[in-house]
Amino acid sequence: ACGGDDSAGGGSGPVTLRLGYFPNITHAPAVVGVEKGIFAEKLGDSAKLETKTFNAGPAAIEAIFSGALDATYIGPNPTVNAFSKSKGEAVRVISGAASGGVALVVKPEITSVEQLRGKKIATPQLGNTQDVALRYWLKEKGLKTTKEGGGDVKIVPQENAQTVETFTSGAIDGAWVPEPFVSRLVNAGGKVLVDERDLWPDKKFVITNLIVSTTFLTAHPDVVKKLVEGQVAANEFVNTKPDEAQQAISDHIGKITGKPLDVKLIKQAWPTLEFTNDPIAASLKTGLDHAVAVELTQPVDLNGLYDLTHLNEVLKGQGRAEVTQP
Amino acid sequence: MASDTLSTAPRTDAEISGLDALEIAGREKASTRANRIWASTWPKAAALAIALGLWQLVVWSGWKDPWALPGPVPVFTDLGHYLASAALWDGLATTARRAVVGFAAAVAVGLVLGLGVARVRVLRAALGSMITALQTMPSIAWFPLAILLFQLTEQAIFFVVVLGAAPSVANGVIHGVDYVPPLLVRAGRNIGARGLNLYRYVIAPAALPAIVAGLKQGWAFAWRSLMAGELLVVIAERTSIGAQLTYARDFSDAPRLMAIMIVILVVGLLVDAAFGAADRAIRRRWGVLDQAGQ
Amino acid sequence: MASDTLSTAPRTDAEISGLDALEIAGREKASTRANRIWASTWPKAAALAIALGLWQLVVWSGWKDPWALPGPVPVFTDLGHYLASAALWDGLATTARRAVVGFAAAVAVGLVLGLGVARVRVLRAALGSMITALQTMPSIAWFPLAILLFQLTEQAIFFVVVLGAAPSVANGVIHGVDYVPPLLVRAGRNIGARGLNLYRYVIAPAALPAIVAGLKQGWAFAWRSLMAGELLVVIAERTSIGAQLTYARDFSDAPRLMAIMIVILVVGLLVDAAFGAADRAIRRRWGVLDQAGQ
Amino acid sequence: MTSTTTTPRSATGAVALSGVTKVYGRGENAVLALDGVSLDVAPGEFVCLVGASGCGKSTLLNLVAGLDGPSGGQITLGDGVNPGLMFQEPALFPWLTVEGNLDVPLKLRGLPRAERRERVAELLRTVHLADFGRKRPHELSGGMRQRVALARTLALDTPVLLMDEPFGALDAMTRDILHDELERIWSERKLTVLFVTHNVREAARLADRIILLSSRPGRIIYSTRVDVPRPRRIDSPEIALIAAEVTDRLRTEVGRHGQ
Amino acid sequence: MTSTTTTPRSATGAVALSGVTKVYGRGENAVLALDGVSLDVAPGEFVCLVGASGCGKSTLLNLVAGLDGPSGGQITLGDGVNPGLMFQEPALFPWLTVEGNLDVPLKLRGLPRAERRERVAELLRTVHLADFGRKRPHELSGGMRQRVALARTLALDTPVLLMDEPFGALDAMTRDILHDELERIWSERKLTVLFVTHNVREAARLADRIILLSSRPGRIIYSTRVDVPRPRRIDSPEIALIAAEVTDRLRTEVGRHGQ
Ligand SMILES: Nc1ncnc2c1ncn2[C@@H]1O[C@H](COP(=O)(O)OP(=O)(O)OP(=O)(O)O)[C@@H](O)[C@H]1O
Ligand SMILES: Nc1ncnc2c1ncn2[C@@H]1O[C@H](COP(=O)(O)OP(=O)(O)OP(=O)(O)O)[C@@H](O)[C@H]1O
Ligand SMILES: [Mg+2]
Ligand SMILES: [Mg+2]
Repeated sequence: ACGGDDSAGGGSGPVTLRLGYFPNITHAPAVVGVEKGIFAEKLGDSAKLETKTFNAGPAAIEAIFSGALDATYIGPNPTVNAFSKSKGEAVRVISGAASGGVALVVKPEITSVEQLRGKKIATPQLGNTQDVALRYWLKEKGLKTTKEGGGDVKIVPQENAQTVETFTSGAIDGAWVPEPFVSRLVNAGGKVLVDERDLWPDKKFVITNLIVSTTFLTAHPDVVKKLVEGQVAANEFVNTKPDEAQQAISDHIGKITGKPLDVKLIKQAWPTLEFTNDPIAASLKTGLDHAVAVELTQPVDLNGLYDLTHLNEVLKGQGRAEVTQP
Repeated sequence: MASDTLSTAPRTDAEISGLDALEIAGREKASTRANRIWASTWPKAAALAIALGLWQLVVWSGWKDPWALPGPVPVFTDLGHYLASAALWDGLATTARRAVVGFAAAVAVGLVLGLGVARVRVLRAALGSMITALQTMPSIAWFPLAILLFQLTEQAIFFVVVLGAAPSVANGVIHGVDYVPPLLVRAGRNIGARGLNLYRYVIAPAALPAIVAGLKQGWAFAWRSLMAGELLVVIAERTSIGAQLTYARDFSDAPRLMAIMIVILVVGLLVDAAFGAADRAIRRRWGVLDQAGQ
Repeated sequence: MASDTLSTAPRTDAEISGLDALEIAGREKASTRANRIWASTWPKAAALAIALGLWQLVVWSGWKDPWALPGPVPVFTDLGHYLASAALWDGLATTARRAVVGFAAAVAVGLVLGLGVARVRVLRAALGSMITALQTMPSIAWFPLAILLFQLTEQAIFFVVVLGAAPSVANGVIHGVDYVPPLLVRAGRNIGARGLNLYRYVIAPAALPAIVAGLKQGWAFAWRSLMAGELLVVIAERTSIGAQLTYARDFSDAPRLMAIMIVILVVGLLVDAAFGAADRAIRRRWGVLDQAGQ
Repeated sequence: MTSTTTTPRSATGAVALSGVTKVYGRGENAVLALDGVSLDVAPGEFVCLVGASGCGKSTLLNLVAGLDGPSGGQITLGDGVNPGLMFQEPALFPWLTVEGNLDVPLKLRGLPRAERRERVAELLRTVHLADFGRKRPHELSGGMRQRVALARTLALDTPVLLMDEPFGALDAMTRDILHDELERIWSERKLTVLFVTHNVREAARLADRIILLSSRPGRIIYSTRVDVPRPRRIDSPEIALIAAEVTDRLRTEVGRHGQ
Repeated sequence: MTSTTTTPRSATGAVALSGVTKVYGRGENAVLALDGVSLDVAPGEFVCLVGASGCGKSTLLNLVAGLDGPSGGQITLGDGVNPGLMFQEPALFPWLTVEGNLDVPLKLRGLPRAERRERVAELLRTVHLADFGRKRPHELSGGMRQRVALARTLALDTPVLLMDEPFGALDAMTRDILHDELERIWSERKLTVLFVTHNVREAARLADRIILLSSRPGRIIYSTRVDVPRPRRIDSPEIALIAAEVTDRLRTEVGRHGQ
């Protein structure tokens, strides 16, 4: 059922790897890997790298589905959607990228869960990871929410950009958002009430992972392996030379958006993030269970989503700890 | 002398080209009511059948994976579920109400702005060129201002809708007024229509066709701005078509996305039918109806 | 007998209402070139000054935090940096090229579609009402299809732009053709203009004013669709105004957002000036120029 | 025909032009349409204007009606008088029926609905179009449209009537009938009429005074009183005589200017 | 005036109407504009149509020109003949200059540019508007517009000419001149002319035959040959005699139908 693909398929001619990512802090390994030429270097002659920048997940998934993109860094939510909508066929997670970097930021006068009663809290999108996390957390604390935004705490799904506007204008009382919006909201007078890391075992949960289209994975396993090598190397770079990485991120964003991102902000957000090659599959599974628990989705069979053989080969080759293949 | 004959049948002159023949043929037929309904229905049905057929063929060809491009069957199955769900009707009710209110506000603003700019020289010089410029401003650019002014209320949505649609309406009005035949304006003045009466009795009716055209374009702007604006706020547990459209896309739910697109097309068709009826009524009055295709 | 006098000065009849007086007054002045330029400049300058003044006053009032609503000073400072940066000019070059190419394609499609639908009965019945319906479809609904058809190329962006703008152009054409005075069509036929020649020598020029109005609306649609479409994907690290606008918003960079809005407004003003010149040329030809404000 | 029900107004209908000049366009393309036209029309006077095609007759009426400003000179009208102008083209509102077209000026004068309806019916009878009230302008013949325009101008009930070839598209019989109607209304209401025509007999039939305009630039070159007592008949010898005299003058004039 | 340079065409210009009926509208509002009109016009014949306002003259010309289909009956024209119709209104293209308006029909006939330019200048001279080629229709007086429309129709060079009150807005002198021009062109090119006018003298001056239409429904009620030898003068006694006779007939007719 997998449609062929004009530029990546077949053996004739050089292979092109079309890689997508967001110009964003949570995509730091991707941004740094592109900016510093790490991917290109690792891919070498085996494939030509072509990068595409997205603003949001759906377009990236559409691109993977239609064969316009071979691999992309993306959040857990679109990953699950892509996997389930294609009945487990279209994509595979081949590596992790980042963990953490999510928090509930509220107005300073709110200091306890109880005070959230009757308040308006924003999330990026109905049913996405942060939305589910907030709802599940509230549920555990005994506060009811409804899908449509009613209940004890009113949940308002809105774009992150808008969340900053609504928070500063006082229209919402808090937001469960990823970086860099956590830092932005804090700078706008907010206070972190919950750091999502505290809710997870080992303080780890997936925020970005690297997926590849199954077609490409089957056709060019060697290229995928090189890509994973690049990812591991990029993570290495990010973790060992944070200052250089932060500058690279700022510059790269500047290229695309016309204005470099303030390095101060990156530095501020940095400590809440952890850049790891482990896709933390368990957190994805748990997140999905939570989503089912708050009645936002039907159970999804995630069997076969992860293909970490290449990652483990690479890690093993470098003498590092392998990650568990779920 | 060879001759050619003009009787109840149209001329079959070799000089009448294909297009002309089509037009003339169209004009002579369609005398009975049933005939007329049939004549306006079968091309639509045929167009629909062709579109669906092509779509199904492309899907069968296996050009794209079914999750990327679902066929008519899953889409219409999903549409069936969707039609049976409260979500659609609640959403449609909310969106339709917003569309009507927002459009009404946009029309009011657009008419006043348009008439003012069209006839008052100072306003035209000051604001005339701003209208198109404003029209090109994408909705999202207004979101921050909308939130600043109206917080997370429905007014914020209306604000975006009005900013999207009013310039379009105003441009229609300006165009209409600019092309009112000067002779009619003079005749109006001469029979005593001055000031507001000149607008009421001469300029407005003379510009009406262009104004209706502007309203139609304005509706499209309003609806599109609304689809974007409905993402701005989900108020008081109320779902909406705009929100559902985005969610369908967020969840990579291609069949649902297409089902919603079909709903939007149907709404568009209904609104177009209303505008079409208005336009045909005007054209009948003005005596310019029978020249065109319909 | 009390008398009232008509000389070189306009009538000062008490019965001439304020509006009329304004219009007449406007018509008599502006004889020299300098006068005319001044007359069209000062209202713009005044409007600008008023807008800036109000803005500054609101900011000084402390109604909102400065990061939510920056004043003119930080915005224009940022605009200065922006104007000096390569980002603006690169982005503008990319966006302008896409706008021109996309709009040209939309115009071609819209003209053909519009002329066909307007004059061929079957096409009108089949497609006529789809045009407005298509026009109301928000750009994001087309993104998946655009990517399916054109992958992540610029063509995908053009696709969205054409789908956004072509219906608008077509509607302008249809409106124009529908209201061509039947007498002129008859005159055209009689002097031997049949088939394509009838379009070329009669229908097209007679519908030209409405077509230009449709093009103007189409431009607005094209530009807005482009702003949305440029978010679809950033190809090869090429920046664009649409991407910059969204990222400015994503980064909550209010001064930059407003600076980009100003750039968009300026582009809109320039385009409007072009359309305005075309429209005035037509109106001068048709002899309907001097009745209105300008 | 029934007479109009409004009481005749006092004749404030004097019209005076002194040295009126009108230039169209600017610079090289400027056309001097009227050049120093001075004319005094007494209240209640019926003046006919004749002249070659393009000599400035319509321009003159437009100026008197206040629809255009003169380039020089002065036009004086009675206080508060808005002359009613019947244009050379019918200039009907295409979006209204014939009745609607006649109703607008009455509405603008603030007449109540019942009176308006009566007045519209009466006007339609006056122009012999009683059966055509519900038609739209595009469903009428050329002459019918012209008669509706005449009725609309009469609906204004102004003391000064300016008429630009009002009967040009009518057959001789209909024209005769309307001549009688116009003369009756004119004398009943003591109207001042400025009447443009190409039909010199018509001018002689209707006018107290006939004025001849020269062409490019338009100047008054001849003026004659028609002293034939009313009622007059268009085919009477006196009228023929006066018409012949004016025609002679006109012929000289056009001969001088024509190629 | 200079003569046209094209060689005269052979007279394929016969026009035959048999039992032509035209109904406007449907149901209650239907108007029977023409009722069983049969008429044979020989090639090269000059026929004038007279009749009361609204009797169906313009309708008849429209049918012959093929711009409308008859509701019943047949209209037969010479093979491949497209009659040139001069409408009752000028119907000029407002987006073109006077020259442009005259150029279009020539362009549509495929004439080369140089010849077109010459032809346009010649046509403008024919209608005495040589200086007005660069003006736009809205800058012309009513009579000038009518003359441009005449020139545009002449530019078609068709063997059959249909003219709807072509000189209605012209002063007597200009009209006389154009009568001569039209007669010259007609005889040079052996045209068939169907000419509508309200001016009975004009009809008698120009026609080989005068046809009288009754009103509502339009039927041919009278037809007379004008046997006065050409050249004729409009003020000659013979013409006056014939005009008087037709007028008499017309008067009876309109009297019967008028209120
Ligand atoms: N709007 C205009 N712009 C430029 N020139 C104009 C305009 N209106 C009239 N003219 C010119 O002014 C002159 C007088 O025109 P006007 O219409 O007054 O003539 P007229 O006496 O009414 O002629 P006719 O008997 O043909 O109606 C003509 O040469 C005409 O070309
Ligand atoms: N398009 C139309 N729709 C309905 N009725 C029409 C239409 N055109 C003409 N008529 C009617 O047909 C009749 C004849 O009209 P036509 O224009 O042929 O008259 P005419 O003889 O040319 O009159 P005139 O001398 O006033 O120009 C009139 O009663 C008119 O109302
Ligand atoms: Mg005139
Ligand atoms: Mg007629």
